[in-house]
Amino acid sequence: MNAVLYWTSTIAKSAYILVFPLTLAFFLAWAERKQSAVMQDRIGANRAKFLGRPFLGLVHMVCDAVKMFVKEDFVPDSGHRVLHTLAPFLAMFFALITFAVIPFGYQLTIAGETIGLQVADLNVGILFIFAMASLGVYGMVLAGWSSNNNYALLGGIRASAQMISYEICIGMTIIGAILALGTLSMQDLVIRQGYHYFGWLPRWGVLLQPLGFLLFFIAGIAETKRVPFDMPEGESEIIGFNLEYSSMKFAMFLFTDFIETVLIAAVTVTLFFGGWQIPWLFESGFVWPWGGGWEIHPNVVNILRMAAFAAKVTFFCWLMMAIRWTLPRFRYDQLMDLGWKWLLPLSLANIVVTALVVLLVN
Amino acid sequence: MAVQNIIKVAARRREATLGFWERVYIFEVVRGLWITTEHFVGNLYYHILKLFGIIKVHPLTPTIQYPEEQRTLAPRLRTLHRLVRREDGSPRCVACMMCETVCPALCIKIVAAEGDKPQIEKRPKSFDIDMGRCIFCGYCVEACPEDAIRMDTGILDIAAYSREGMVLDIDTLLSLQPAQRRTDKEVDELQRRLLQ
Amino acid sequence: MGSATVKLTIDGREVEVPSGTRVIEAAKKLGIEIPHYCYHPALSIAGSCRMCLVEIEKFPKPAISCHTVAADGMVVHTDSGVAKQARAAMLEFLLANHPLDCPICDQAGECKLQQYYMTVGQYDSALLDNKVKKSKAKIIGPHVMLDSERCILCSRCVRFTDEISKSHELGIFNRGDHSELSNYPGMSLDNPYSGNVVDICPVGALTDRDFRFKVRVWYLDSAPSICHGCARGCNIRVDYLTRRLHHNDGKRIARFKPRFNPEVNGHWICDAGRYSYKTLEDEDRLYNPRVTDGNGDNPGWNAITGRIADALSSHISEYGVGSVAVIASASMTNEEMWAARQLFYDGLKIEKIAWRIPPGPDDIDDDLLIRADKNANTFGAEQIFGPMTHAADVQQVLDKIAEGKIKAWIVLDRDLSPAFGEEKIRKLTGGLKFSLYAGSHLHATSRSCRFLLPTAVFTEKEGTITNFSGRVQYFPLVVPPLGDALPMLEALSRLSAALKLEPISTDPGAVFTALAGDIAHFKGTSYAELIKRWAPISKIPS
Amino acid sequence: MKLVSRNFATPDSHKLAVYEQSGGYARIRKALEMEPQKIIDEVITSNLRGLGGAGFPAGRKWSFLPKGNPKPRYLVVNADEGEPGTCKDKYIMTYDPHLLLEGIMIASWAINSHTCFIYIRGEYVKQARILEEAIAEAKAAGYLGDKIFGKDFPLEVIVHRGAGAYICGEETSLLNSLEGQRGWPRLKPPFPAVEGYLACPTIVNNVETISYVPWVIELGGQKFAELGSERNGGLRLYSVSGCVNKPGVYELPMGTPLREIIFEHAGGLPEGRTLKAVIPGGSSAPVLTAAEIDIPMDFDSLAKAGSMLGSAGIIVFDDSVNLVEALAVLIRFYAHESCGQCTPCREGTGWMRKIIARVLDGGGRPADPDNLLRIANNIIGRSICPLGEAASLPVIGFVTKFRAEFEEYIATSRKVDAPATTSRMAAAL
Repeated sequence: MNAVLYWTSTIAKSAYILVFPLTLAFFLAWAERKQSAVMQDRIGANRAKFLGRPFLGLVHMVCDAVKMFVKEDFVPDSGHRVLHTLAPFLAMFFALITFAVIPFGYQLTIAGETIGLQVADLNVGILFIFAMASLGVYGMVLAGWSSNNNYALLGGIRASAQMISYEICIGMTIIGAILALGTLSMQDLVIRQGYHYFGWLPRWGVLLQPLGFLLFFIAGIAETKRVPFDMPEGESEIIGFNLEYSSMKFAMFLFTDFIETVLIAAVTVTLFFGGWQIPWLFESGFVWPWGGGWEIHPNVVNILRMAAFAAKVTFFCWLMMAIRWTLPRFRYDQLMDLGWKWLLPLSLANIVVTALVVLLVN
Repeated sequence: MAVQNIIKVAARRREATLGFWERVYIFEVVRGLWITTEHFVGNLYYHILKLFGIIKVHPLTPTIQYPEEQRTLAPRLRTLHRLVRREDGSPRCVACMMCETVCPALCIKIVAAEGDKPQIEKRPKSFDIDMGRCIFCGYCVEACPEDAIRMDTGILDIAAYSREGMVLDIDTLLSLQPAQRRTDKEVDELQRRLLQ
Repeated sequence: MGSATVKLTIDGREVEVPSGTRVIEAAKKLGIEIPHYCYHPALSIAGSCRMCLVEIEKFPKPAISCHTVAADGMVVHTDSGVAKQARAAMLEFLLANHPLDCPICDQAGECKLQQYYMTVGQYDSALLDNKVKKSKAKIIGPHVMLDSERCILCSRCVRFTDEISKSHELGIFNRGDHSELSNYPGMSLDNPYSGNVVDICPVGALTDRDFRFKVRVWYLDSAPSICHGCARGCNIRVDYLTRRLHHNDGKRIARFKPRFNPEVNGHWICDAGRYSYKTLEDEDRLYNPRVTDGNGDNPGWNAITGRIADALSSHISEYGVGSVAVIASASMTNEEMWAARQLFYDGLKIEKIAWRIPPGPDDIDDDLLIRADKNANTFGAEQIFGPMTHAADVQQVLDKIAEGKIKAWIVLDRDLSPAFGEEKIRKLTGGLKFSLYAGSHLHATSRSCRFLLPTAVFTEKEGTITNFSGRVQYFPLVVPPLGDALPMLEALSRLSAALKLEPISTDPGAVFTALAGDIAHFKGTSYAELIKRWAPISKIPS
Repeated sequence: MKLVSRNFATPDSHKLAVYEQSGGYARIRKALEMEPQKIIDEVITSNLRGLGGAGFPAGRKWSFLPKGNPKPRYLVVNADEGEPGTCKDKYIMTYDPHLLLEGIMIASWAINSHTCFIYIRGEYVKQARILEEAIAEAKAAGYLGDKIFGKDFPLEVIVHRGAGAYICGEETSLLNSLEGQRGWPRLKPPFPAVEGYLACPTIVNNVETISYVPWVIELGGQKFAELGSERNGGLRLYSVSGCVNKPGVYELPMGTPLREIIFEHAGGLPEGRTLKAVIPGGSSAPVLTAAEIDIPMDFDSLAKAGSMLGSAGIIVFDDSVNLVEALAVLIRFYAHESCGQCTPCREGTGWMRKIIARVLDGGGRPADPDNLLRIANNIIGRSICPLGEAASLPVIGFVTKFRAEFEEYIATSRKVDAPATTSRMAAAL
């Protein structure tokens, strides 16, 4: 492969995969306000105006950004300066790095060269995600601990307990998916969901692993630390690990939440909803199940697929947001009960059943 | 022990009222989501209609655009205090300290002085209300034997850049005016809105 | 005359009282308070308010209990329907022309009209007509303001000026419902006891001009104390503020009121004593330790006691202990005097401790309360310093300073300038090698001293004082000392520690025990017993 | 039969010579021969009542003087005739001052008093002068002074003029006034007979009572008693005023029926008028209706009828009189004369005056009659002296007996927006 093209494409892909979740996260912060308002028969953010227009409340996001930048960056006197500063970076870093292995499309052919639409096609991509997501908890714990504040520390401890509990469940459900699809590579996972049962039913993971999807999605929401699983933060009353944060460091934690939302949505899509796959769309174009087809240029097909991926991710972001504004928060004991007594046994059962089915089918 | 038993019993009773499918919760989650989604979709529809000027009023949201659009206040709503004047313009207050005594938030501070006119024996030299502490209970109005303090200015947005700024002095309190009297029609309209 | 005591029944309870006792007093003995306005145990009986009407069996109509003499076998009902109805009717009459002045009336909160209105009053007014207008806010004396509309014409004040102060300034003029209390033309209520009419006025007709509009009485707390104005040691009640200090010009002590003690002052105090509270928190108070020749900074107690100890030790070693004199105030407590004696006589061997200053020419004993001696504890000083000092008279010390024999003095809470003249004191102290003042106020004497230690005034400490007749009286701490001031006992104790002498206890009780073991007059008296001897406080004067 | 009023028509009857011509100063000479106790006994037998209004038997009052008290005793003659409707003492003092002096001498001898005060109301200027002249005459004749009638019994009579306060007709406030103090009633006990003028035993008697004493001596107690009715001895002066043809002072026996006094002696009512109400004994006596006038005029009968004989000042109202306005005058008088010492009388009378003034002014309310009754009842029995009762009893009498008239007055004269003062009566109040 042409080295120039290689580096250019890699940088472009990296840029895309950085910009995509960040942009989405930015809009999620807006959607959080606006969607909740619409769901609750309110109007939502519309006070901040640019040129006399509220632009659907988007001006607020700009104002927020300005505010976050200009606020005092505060470190408690008795806090650990280095760790206190490091914590939000860690949290954000591990959230972002996982996107490297997420395939946001299949491939593009430019100047005869084929470019896979994935930053790093690791053969153990799914494990990479799992590993990185697990490391993200350090951000929370360090933030809580380095603040030297009882409430922040308790928040951090709650965060770590919650992360560990639900990561186990995530791991177990992923195993189910891997068993069903038979690969660890993210791209392969998606490709293997491109087939159709009976010639028309897309063979998406959710069909193979309905329970696995449910468990993964629940555990995934728990991973994002958002309502109804927002014990680590509980900003309105119980106060969380980010208590002693202000300014951009606080904003980074805030952003991490949204990035994780995008991440969980992306992984869910990849594992269970066919990633960038569009039903009946093949490399050369649509092939309708009832016969006939529609020929499309492969690059156009792949751009459509990228769009499909983005749309799917956006949908799941919307769904998570809807759940966040629909359900009340769990109690801590309920959270632990759910994680250990229900999700874990169910996911174990899921593995066993999947393994049996796979064994029998093969 | 006893308390724990009570909690247990209460928990048992609460569980007893939930059926199995309700306790599974996931279906209830879906039901909840369905409701919120209904609202979401419906509102989105009207928002879009309004955005393109097809309708003027959004029929579902009760939101009032606060600073521009003021809600009609109930006639007896307790709002920012004011001191009432006599016909000759001097304060009605005689510094009897009834309001200061009855105030549960200890936000009123009065200093009395000898009256400046022969027919006024006692007057307030200073009369400070710390709006930062006031809880709008209205006891001061109830306690006043001279009808000298009222909470009828209709002013609710009380803000200042400092704690000291929240303390209103006698001149400010005397300069406040009662809110415009509502017409009967306005009151009817208000009641209809509140009853909806 | 029959037997010495009579037995009567009041509200079903039997009580035995000396013959000649009035029914109201007999009821008081049973703990039954019959409402009354004009009756006052220390004054003659007027019987005009008719509030104390009670039903007495075999009497044709209700009788006033303040005038009816208890008789054997009398059956009195203070709470029967007849008595209650009569009382309610009388209160209605009293209120018929009483203005609705409570909001601006200083008596509100300790007013007997309010009090009885709440218990026996008729709440629905039947009065439709205008009230009689009379003069309001009329100044009738240097301390007293009269509001005739509020007056219920109980004539207590008139009887007070006739019978107690014997100055006859007040009278009642006009007739019927236009009757009006006033001072006689050309007379002003300016006798030395005029403030007492405010205390005995059951309503807000006579109010204190000094207390006027300062603070509402329900914000005040009360503590018993002893007046330090003269050698009488009148028992007083200190009314003070702890919160809401925007009232009363930001001062804590609001007023002194007499406290009934039949053995000392009865129901009364003099005006000088009543208004002596003003000096307690005035702007001349000394708040911080000071060194006047230094740069005016506040060295703090530890540093200044060290410096004083150094200066005093070097002075004694240079000029000898004979060149040092102590001038003590005869208003200090017994305990402080004992501590001063321990420190200066036993510890430093100073033999010149002076306290005696003869009364001024205007100071004379009167036949009621006022004593010529304006020191609260001269008797105690005689007992404690008397036997050991070589110079009891301050004049002696001043003479010796003029001669140059005394080169240092320690003044304890005493301003010498009123008695000896400001110029003289300044000149004499100017020539001293060492001068220390420990006291509560800044004045000519303290200003000319080199070291100043702030001490507490009497409401800010506890202790005992001995009045002119040798009666030892305890007074408690009312409010904490202002600024860095400390009670004299503690100041002396710190000085003693700095001088590395035998320690002095800061507990007045312990000091008094030591004192009682040594001085004959105090033998057999215990501090706990003195505390018990407080007369009770009553917020509303009887 | 005329005793006290015998000389009223005689020219110059106030002169000593004229008095002596008609047998004056004979009874004192007779009395000086008698033991003082004998005189007191005679007066007790005579049933001579206190004719100032209270009706307390005079002899018994005299016998209350404590024995063995070394302090001097005083006789005080109450000539402070202030009761509206009464003018009898004035006639005695104007036309027969020596009869009064003779009575004083007998009474002083009987109670062993050497000083007598005649407390005369300030308005009786002429009478005071006549008395002073009579005393001077008697002194010149040796009837008064260090030795009266040559006997070793000094007696001084001092005329003391009051300042015109009604309350000083009450004996204890009279004594206060006499002492130079404010005319406020004193608390009783002690009664004046025990502690009176300057805390000495003092007898206070009305002019009329003292004036009858010589006749008791002349006629003898028993015979004097027989002139009147049971327990009301002798005669007395009835002052009749109001709506009669011949108002005036009539001396008639105790117990003469009221109807007889009005219609026979006082000449009845003017032509065409009918009787509406009568006040039988001075303004403080409860009013009698026209149906109640068949009543013997003595202390006990009237008390039984719920009224009182008092000073026997009979005031007659016919149908032309509005009783609301009549009561207003009375209340105004008492409110003005209340001394202001004790609460119920001071505030109650003033309050009643305000209510009645408002009623006259057209501002009356239906509750006012009841309120007047309530106030009056609250005053009765709770005041220091009888003035409270004197003010309340007529109110109770008028309002209960003529309630319909009050209600009608309130209903018809009611103004919605009454100007400050319209009625002449209200202006006067």
